[in-house]
This record gives sequence, C-alpha cells and structure tokens, in this order.
Amino acid sequence: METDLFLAWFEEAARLVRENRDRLNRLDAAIGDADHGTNLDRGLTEVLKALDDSPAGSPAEVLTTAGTTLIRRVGGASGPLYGSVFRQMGKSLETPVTLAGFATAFEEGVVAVERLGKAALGDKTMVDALAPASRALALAVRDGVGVRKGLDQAARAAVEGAKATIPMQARKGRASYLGERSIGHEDPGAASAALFLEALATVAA
Amino acid sequence: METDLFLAWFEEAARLVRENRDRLNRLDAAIGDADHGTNLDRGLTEVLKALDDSPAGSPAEVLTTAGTTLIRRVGGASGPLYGSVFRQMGKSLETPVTLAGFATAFEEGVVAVERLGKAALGDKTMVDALAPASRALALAVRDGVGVRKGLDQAARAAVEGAKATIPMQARKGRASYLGERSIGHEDPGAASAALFLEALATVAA
Amino acid sequence: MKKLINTADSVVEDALNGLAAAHPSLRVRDQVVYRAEGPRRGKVGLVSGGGSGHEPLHSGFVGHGMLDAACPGEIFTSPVPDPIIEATRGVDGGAGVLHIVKNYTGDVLNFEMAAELVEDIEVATVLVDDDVAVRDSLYTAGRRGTGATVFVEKIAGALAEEGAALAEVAAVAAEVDERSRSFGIALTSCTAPAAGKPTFDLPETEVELGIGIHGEPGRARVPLVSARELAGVAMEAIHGDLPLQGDLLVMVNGMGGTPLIELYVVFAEVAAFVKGKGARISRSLVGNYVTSLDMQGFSVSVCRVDDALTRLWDAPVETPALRWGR
Amino acid sequence: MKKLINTADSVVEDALNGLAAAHPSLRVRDQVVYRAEGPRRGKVGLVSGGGSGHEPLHSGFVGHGMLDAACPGEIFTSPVPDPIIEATRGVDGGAGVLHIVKNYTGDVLNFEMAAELVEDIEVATVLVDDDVAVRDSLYTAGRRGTGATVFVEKIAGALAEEGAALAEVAAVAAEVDERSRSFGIALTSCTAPAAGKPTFDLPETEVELGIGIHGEPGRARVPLVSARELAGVAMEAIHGDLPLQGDLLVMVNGMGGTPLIELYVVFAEVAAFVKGKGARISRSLVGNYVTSLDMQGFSVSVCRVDDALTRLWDAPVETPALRWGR
Ligand SMILES: Nc1ncnc2c1ncn2[C@@H]1O[C@H](COP(=O)(O)OP(=O)(O)O)[C@@H](O)[C@H]1O
Ligand SMILES: Nc1ncnc2c1ncn2[C@@H]1O[C@H](COP(=O)(O)OP(=O)(O)O)[C@@H](O)[C@H]1O
Ligand SMILES: [Mg+2]
Ligand SMILES: [Mg+2]
Ligand SMILES: [Mg+2]
Ligand SMILES: [Mg+2]
Repeated sequence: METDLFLAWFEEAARLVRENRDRLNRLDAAIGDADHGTNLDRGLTEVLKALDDSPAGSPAEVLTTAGTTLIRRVGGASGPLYGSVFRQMGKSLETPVTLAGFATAFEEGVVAVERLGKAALGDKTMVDALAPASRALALAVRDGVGVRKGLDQAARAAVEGAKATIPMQARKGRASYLGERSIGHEDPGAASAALFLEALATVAA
Repeated sequence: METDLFLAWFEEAARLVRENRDRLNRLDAAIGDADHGTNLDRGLTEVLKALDDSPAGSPAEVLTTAGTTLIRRVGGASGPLYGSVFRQMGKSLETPVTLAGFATAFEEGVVAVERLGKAALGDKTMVDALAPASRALALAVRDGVGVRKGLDQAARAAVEGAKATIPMQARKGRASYLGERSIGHEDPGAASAALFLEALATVAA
Repeated sequence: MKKLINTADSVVEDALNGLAAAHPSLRVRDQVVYRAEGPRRGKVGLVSGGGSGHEPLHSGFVGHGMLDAACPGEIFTSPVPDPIIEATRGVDGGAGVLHIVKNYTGDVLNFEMAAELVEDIEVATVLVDDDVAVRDSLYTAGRRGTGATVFVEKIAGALAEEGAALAEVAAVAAEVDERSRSFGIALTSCTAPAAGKPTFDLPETEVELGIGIHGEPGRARVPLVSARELAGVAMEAIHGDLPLQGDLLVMVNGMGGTPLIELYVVFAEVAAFVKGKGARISRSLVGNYVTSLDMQGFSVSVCRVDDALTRLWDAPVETPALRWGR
Repeated sequence: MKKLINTADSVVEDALNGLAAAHPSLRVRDQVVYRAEGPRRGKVGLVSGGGSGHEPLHSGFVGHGMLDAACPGEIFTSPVPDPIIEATRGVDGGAGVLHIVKNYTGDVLNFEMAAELVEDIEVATVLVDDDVAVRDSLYTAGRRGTGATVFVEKIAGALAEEGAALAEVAAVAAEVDERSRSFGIALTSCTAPAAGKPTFDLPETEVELGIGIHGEPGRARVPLVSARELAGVAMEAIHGDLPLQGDLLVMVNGMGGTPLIELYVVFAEVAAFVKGKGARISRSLVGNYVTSLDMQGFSVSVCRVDDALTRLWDAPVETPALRWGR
C-alpha cells in the first residue's frame, strides 16, 4: 500500500462525506445537535488543503497530517476522536505498508479512540463501526486474503456495525442525554466511520 | 327618552361589541395594533358593572358614568376619546330628554372628540362615523320625524360613514403611520362608533 | 400561540409579580412600578409608561439615575389616567414631575388627562418621537416614540439625580429627543396574547421596513436580504434625516425574539456604516431594550451626543435593565 | 430560515467583529475574546469557551470580576485546541489558569488536549454539569453544563480577582457546580444557520422537557400547559435532586426567542414554588444568559449559596452581560 493510495483515500473520503453531509446532519439532528456532517466536511476539506500544502512523503505522514488537521480544525467530539485515530495510525504504521501492518496500526487507532472517548463496543458511537472493521482486517490477515478483499471485508463490517447502532441506547456523547429516546436511530459517527472504510475499499479496488 | 332607554343602550352596545370583538381586532390589526375590540369590550364590561353598582337617576348620569368609566378603564386612544364623547353628552343633556335635546348633546359630544383628538372629517377616525350620525340627527329634528326614525337614520349615517373610511388615507392615530398602506381598510374606531349608534336604534325600536 | 403564560388576561399582572419578586429595589403597587426607597426630597420625579410588551421598557428602567416610576398598561395599550396620577403623586419630591411620553395618540391623551388632574403638582411633559419611518407632517399623528426613549430616560434621569430643576430636566429630555433618530425592521410579526395569532403574516422571504413597536405593519415590505443590506437601509433612513456626524450614541435593539449573536452581526454593519460617514460611535448598547413581544427583528437608534450629554449618559445608573457606576 | 446574518459560514466571525466594535473593554484576536487590558500579574486567569449560539455566554462574561478570555467555537461546536492554547497563554499572569468547561464530550476533549499542550503553564479544569434532566450514571456522558456556568464564572472570577491561588479558585468553582442544578423547557426548536431549518419539529400544542442548549431534543414531550405548571415541572426536577433550602441564587434564563415579560411570569411561579418549600431567593437573575439561538423556552438554575458565596456573587463585576459594583 503506497502513499498515493492513502492520499486517494482522503480525497475519496472527503467526496463521500460531502455527498452524505446532509444525511449525517440529519442523523445527528435526531439524537444530537445536527452538525456532524458539517463538522467532518469542514475538517476533510482542511485535510486535503494540508496534504496539498505539505506533500506527505510516506503513508504514515499522510495519516499524521490528516489526524493533526482534524484535531486542529473540526472541534466538537468527532474532531479530537477521528484525529487521534489517524494520528495514532500514523505513529504505528511502518513502510512499506502491508495489509498486516495496516491492520495493526488501525487496531491501535481504534484503541486510541476507545481510550480517549472512554467508549466501548455497544455504547452507540463510532467505535461500533471501527472495532468490527478492525476485527475484519485481523481475520483477513490471518486468512491471508489480499489487500483489496481485506479492505472490502473491513468496509462491510463497518457498515454492518453502523447499522447495528440503530437499536442501541447511547451511553456516550450527546445522544446519551436522550436516554431511551436515542434508541431507533443510527449513530452519525458510526455512519461516518463506515464512510471512511468504504472510501478506502473503493480506492483500493 | 327615559333613563331605562340609556341603560338598555349600553347593555346592547356591550353585547354588540362583544359579538364584533374579533372583527374590530382584525380591522385594527390591518392598520393598527389589533386591540380595539379587546379595549372596548373590556371598557363596556366595566361600564355595565359601574351602572350596576351605582344606579343612575337620569339619562345624563348614565352617560357621565359611562364616559368616566371608559376613560378610567380602557386606556389606549379610544378610551379617552369615547369617554369624552359620553362625558360631554352627560354634561349637556337636559331631562326630560327629547330627540332635539339628544341631538344637541350628541353634537357637543362629537365636537369634544374632534377637539381632544384634533381630528376632522376625512382623517379616517371614529369622527367619520360620529359626525354624519350627528348631522342625521339634526336633520331628523328639523323634519320633525319621531325618536325611533331619527335614531334609525343616525345609525345608517354612522354605518355609511364607517364604510366611507375604507378608501381614506389615515391622518390620525396609529393608522397614519402606514401612509398609503392605510388605504383600503375600514377604520376600527369608525366601525365601533357605528355599533354604538346601531345599539341605540335597536333599543329604541 | 405558544407562550409562557397562565392566562392571556393575567400576563401583565403576573409579570409584575415576577418583577417585584426579582427586584427588591422596586416596589409594585396598583399596576405602578416605583423605586423601593420612594421619592427623594427636592429631586424632580420621572414618570414614564405605555403599553406593556416592550420589556424591559419601562419598568426595567426604574431605579437610581433613571425613572422614579413606570406605568405599564395592558399589552400594547397605553395606561389609563388613574395609575399615572397615582405615580405622579407617588414620586413627587416637591420639585415637580416630568412625564416622559412616547408619541402615540393613546399615550398622549391618557398622560394629558392625568397631568390635568393633578393640579397641586407641577408636571412637565416631553414627547419622544424619534422614528424616522413615519413622515412627520400634518398628515400623520407625528413620529412614533421608540428606541430613543431609553436615551431620554437615562440622560434626563441622570440630570434629575443631580438635583436639577424641572425646567432643566425637561429641556435636556427634549434635547435628547431632538438629537435622536430610530428605524426598525421586522423579520416576523409578534403575537399578542389576547389576539392569539400573529398581527400580520410575513412570508419566509420578506421583511417589514419601518415597523413600530406594537406589531403594526411597517411602511413597506421587501425581500429578506443580508444583515449588511438591512443595516444599510436603517442607517440610510436615519442619516437621510439627521446626518451622522461627531460622537454618536448608538443602540442596536432586538425586538424580543432575535438572538444576541444576530444583533452583534448587525452592530458590526452599523459600525462600518458610521465609520464610512466619518462619524464616531462613542457609546453603544446592543441587546433587547425596547421590544415588541416575540417579534424577530431589530431597530437602530442614534443620538448625536456632545460632552455634556455623554457625561450624563456615563453617570451612575442602577436599574434592572441598565446598570453601571454602582 | 429568517436570520439577521450575512452568510451562514460567517456568523461567528461577523458577530465577533460586532462584539469588538461594541465593547472597547474587550479585545478579539484569532477567535479569542480577551479583556482589553490583558492579564494581571499574580492573578489566576479564567478561560472558558464552547460552541457559539449561547450568547451572551461566554464572551459576554469577559471582564473585571469574571472571565479573562472566552473561546467561541463554531455554532454549537466546541472550539478546537489551538485557540484554547492561545487564550491560556494570553491570560496567564504567572498564577496559573482555570479552564471552566461545560460537560460535553467535545468541549471536554478539546480543552483536555489544549491543557496537555501547555506544559509550561499550570492549568486546572472545572467541569460544569448542572442539568438534572440528564441522569448522571455510567450510562450517560454525565450531566450537561448549562445555566450554572454563569454562577461558576461569576463566583470563581470574583475570587480570582481577590488574588486567590489557582487551587482555591478551582475549589470554589467546583463547589458552586456541586451546589447548582438546572432544568430547561423548550416551546420551539432553534434553527442553526448551517442547517437552515429547525433541529426538531414541535407541534403547536407541545413542549420539550429537559432540553439542553444545542437544540437537542429533550427527554420527553408533553402538552403545552400554563407557566405555573411548567415552572412546577422544572422546580420539582431540581428540588427532587437537590432539596431547596436556605438561601438560593436563582436564574430564570431565556433560551433566546422568549420575551422578557414571559420570563417574569415564570419567575413569579418559581418564587412561589421556592416559598412553598420554605427556602428563600436571596439573589436572582431574569433574562437571556445561556441561550440556544432563537429557541423559545426557559431554563431555571438554582444554587444553594452560603454567605461566602453570596459575598463573591455580590463582588463588583464589569462585563457586557453582567455588571454591578463599578
Ligand atoms: N465518548 C465518545 N467516544 C467515542 N465516540 C464518541 C464519543 N462521544 C461522541 N462520539 C461520536 O461523535 C459523534 C458526534 O460527533 P459530532 O456531532 O461531530 O460532535 P458533537 O457531538 O460535539 O456535535 C457521535 O455520533 C459519536 O459517534
Ligand atoms: N386623534 C384621533 N382622533 C379621533 N379618533 C382617533 C384618533 N386617534 C385614534 N382614533 C380612533 O381610535 C381608534 C383606535 O382605538 P384603539 O385601537 O382602541 O386605541 P390604540 O390605537 O391606542 O390601540 C382608531 O381606529 C380611531 O378611530
Ligand atoms: Mg453533533
Ligand atoms: Mg389599537
Ligand atoms: Mg393599543
Ligand atoms: Mg456539535
């Protein structure tokens, strides 16, 4: 997995988020404050700018720049959270990037979010999409399937994970304020996490 | 014209105003502040109370009590204006009350409003209903028609006078703030003045 | 209609109970709001009043350095003479009483009648008529009193506090009115509790220019444009009537339903406009001061102040809605 | 959507320009609002912040006796670490800096990150979490910070002004939070400029109970009843969590679109409720202090104060939104 793939990843993610901006805002309106799409859209636009201004020399650099930019430009809960995913991945990732190396770095990114957000599987957050994706990657590595197939399985797992948040009662973030009323809605952060993984699968396909 | 007739007049006027309260508010909403019906309704309810509490011994007393109560309870522009009409009438009226005597007192009441409000015919105010009614009464007296017919002609003149305010541009009161936009609406005060005269014609019939 | 009220008829009374409970510095009796400490011997008393629904005007301006009493009428309906008479007697410290009256037929007539009926107290009256949206001519009731009322009550109140005579206090009040102009714009109508529905319907894409403070429609209806353009309309109307020059006291006033963040957006545009005319904003207010129930919109009021008026504006004031210097 | 703005994206920036133009006592740089005079040697610096749309919170509370700096984020979105870091450095007088943070995941995370990144300055943090509408348990992000933020900023600010050490200022801030509870009710949703339409739809006849200040839906939806009953719901929720007794500092806060006259109607009911419980309102605020854009509704905040806290509440304060004693 080359630097260009990671650059393409964020371009595609930015495009997908822009396309789903209103949907993410609507999901956030139902159980939050209606700005998740706006926040991520703003953040990823800045990420592309940053990657333009200081061309990254390695996949790790791409991830670090992306993570730092999200932290510095998004605000809200998702900014620091997504920011630390990518920053942690950037720290852990070694070049050349194999699927195994990527899977390990991704897992460490997920752990970073869980730590920062004190969130666990089932709390109805982005973790519910990220963790299943991480497990899917691990299995793909174990089964020795190729990069394309592995990322594809990760994307599916993330989408399923996001859908699985619908019946959950939120225990973290704004949605938790609604108590039982948070049940029956997909978590916007889980939905956007799925978009990130779909974006990666697309550019790797 | 006996004391009971004047008492009946205000009872009927109160009923009519209550019935037309929303219409008067709507007329006032179009060119004013939507409270003329509420104001008069409140005022006439108080007038009936006052006439109950201290039974009037003469037509003049009925009018004075009514005028004073309107001034003391209505507020806004119409309170003092209607109040002075009736207070002035009370001052001028002599018992026994003939149509001629009533016509003279009524004219003096109208003059009192014109003075207090500095309003003239054509300014799109209650004067545009009151003044024609006064003239109708004077003619009725000259032609020697009876009380019933005289009051009936006065009521008609008042209604026509009120309708005639529709094409006028207001020169007094809130409606004048609207400039040309005041054209095309009936003046609420003229409309309520017509109700007063209709009430009198009804109880005299 | 969605309102935090008990009944439409009891709004004014209930709110006055809340006012009394919230402000130990005030005393409310028979629909009149007084300073708790009562009149000061030898000080000119200031009484204002008018329909309710414009809060904090007038009751929120009762206190040291401003009004001695306020007479709130029913919603959008001027008070009757009796409470005005009560208030005038209640605040008299032997130096006479100034009636500050917004120029509306109802307010003028009721204050006039009250003034006539208190022969034993010297009463002077100042009419506030600052709204440039109304053409002042033989063909109108004259200009409405709106935002400048705050300037008049504050500055006249400061001079009265210093012990000036009734004639002087009345004179400075009239001077402030002459030096002041206002213009208002509504994004939405207001809903009077008794009416239960908006006074006028305003489409999603239009605004009313030159509105008053009683939910009356304005002089014209135009498309909703940017804050910059709307502020420009208001400022041009004011500037066209009283050229902006020298030091200005400027108030960007919310109509009651407009959030503060939007008022600051407007103030930025007003400040830019003033700068463009070579004048200077020396003092300012941004917030809800002369409202029209839940109406969304704003008004701008400008007073061309000199050093004397600025000194009186800066003088200590301690009221629920305006407070500094103590 | 009808708003007094230029563009949805520039609202915060435009409003900050207006704020700077209106208040010479403030300095705005890089989306941070400072006291114009800068930090005072040896004084603990107070920094707060959060999403915009709650004006006058927080920038309206910057000034003598209260905050040293405010960091407004985008509308309803907590600020990013950079301006918080800037503000922390900008207000440091050598005695350390207190971060006053409303308990929302976004605010907590961004302030945390900022605090970690200024190793050279001692930073303490107090989380405000007063909203009893949220069950405080393992199953929520904990209670939201709402109205009590005003109490915390005022009282901690007063102690800092007296030269107290960071630990003491942080301690009193935490104490005020512990002694405070709030509950909010919405009559209408608010409309965020970026969204362009109401966050939630509320029928003409219903209200949302237990709302936050970001247009989030509340915990339940019930029919619109009288001000007395709604005030009762809010007060019962507070009293059930922190029994009302002794001296109380009470704020009846408007959500942005509710006229003052209605807030006074509510305050009258709140005062009656408190009296019924045998407690006493010793200090109070009625008005728009912690708003949610143009939302119609109110929140009640109560703090059980003792003499020490009351003295700090009464201490001089000079900010755009809260001013007395100077
Ligand atoms: N403690 C947490 N741990 C993990 N994810 C969280 C946490 N709190 C919130 N989130 C995620 O953040 C998303 C909301 O992001 P966003 O709307 O941009 O921020 P905000 O809630 O500040 O408006 C939620 O949908 C959820 O997935
Ligand atoms: N100067 C005036 N002279 C005569 N009548 C007037 C004058 N000003 C107002 N009116 C009458 O008063 C009516 C309005 O009364 P009302 O709505 O009760 O008072 P307000 O205008 O104070 O709300 C107008 O329709 C008009 O007929
Ligand atoms: Mg959100
Ligand atoms: Mg009217
Ligand atoms: Mg009226
Ligand atoms: Mg947010």
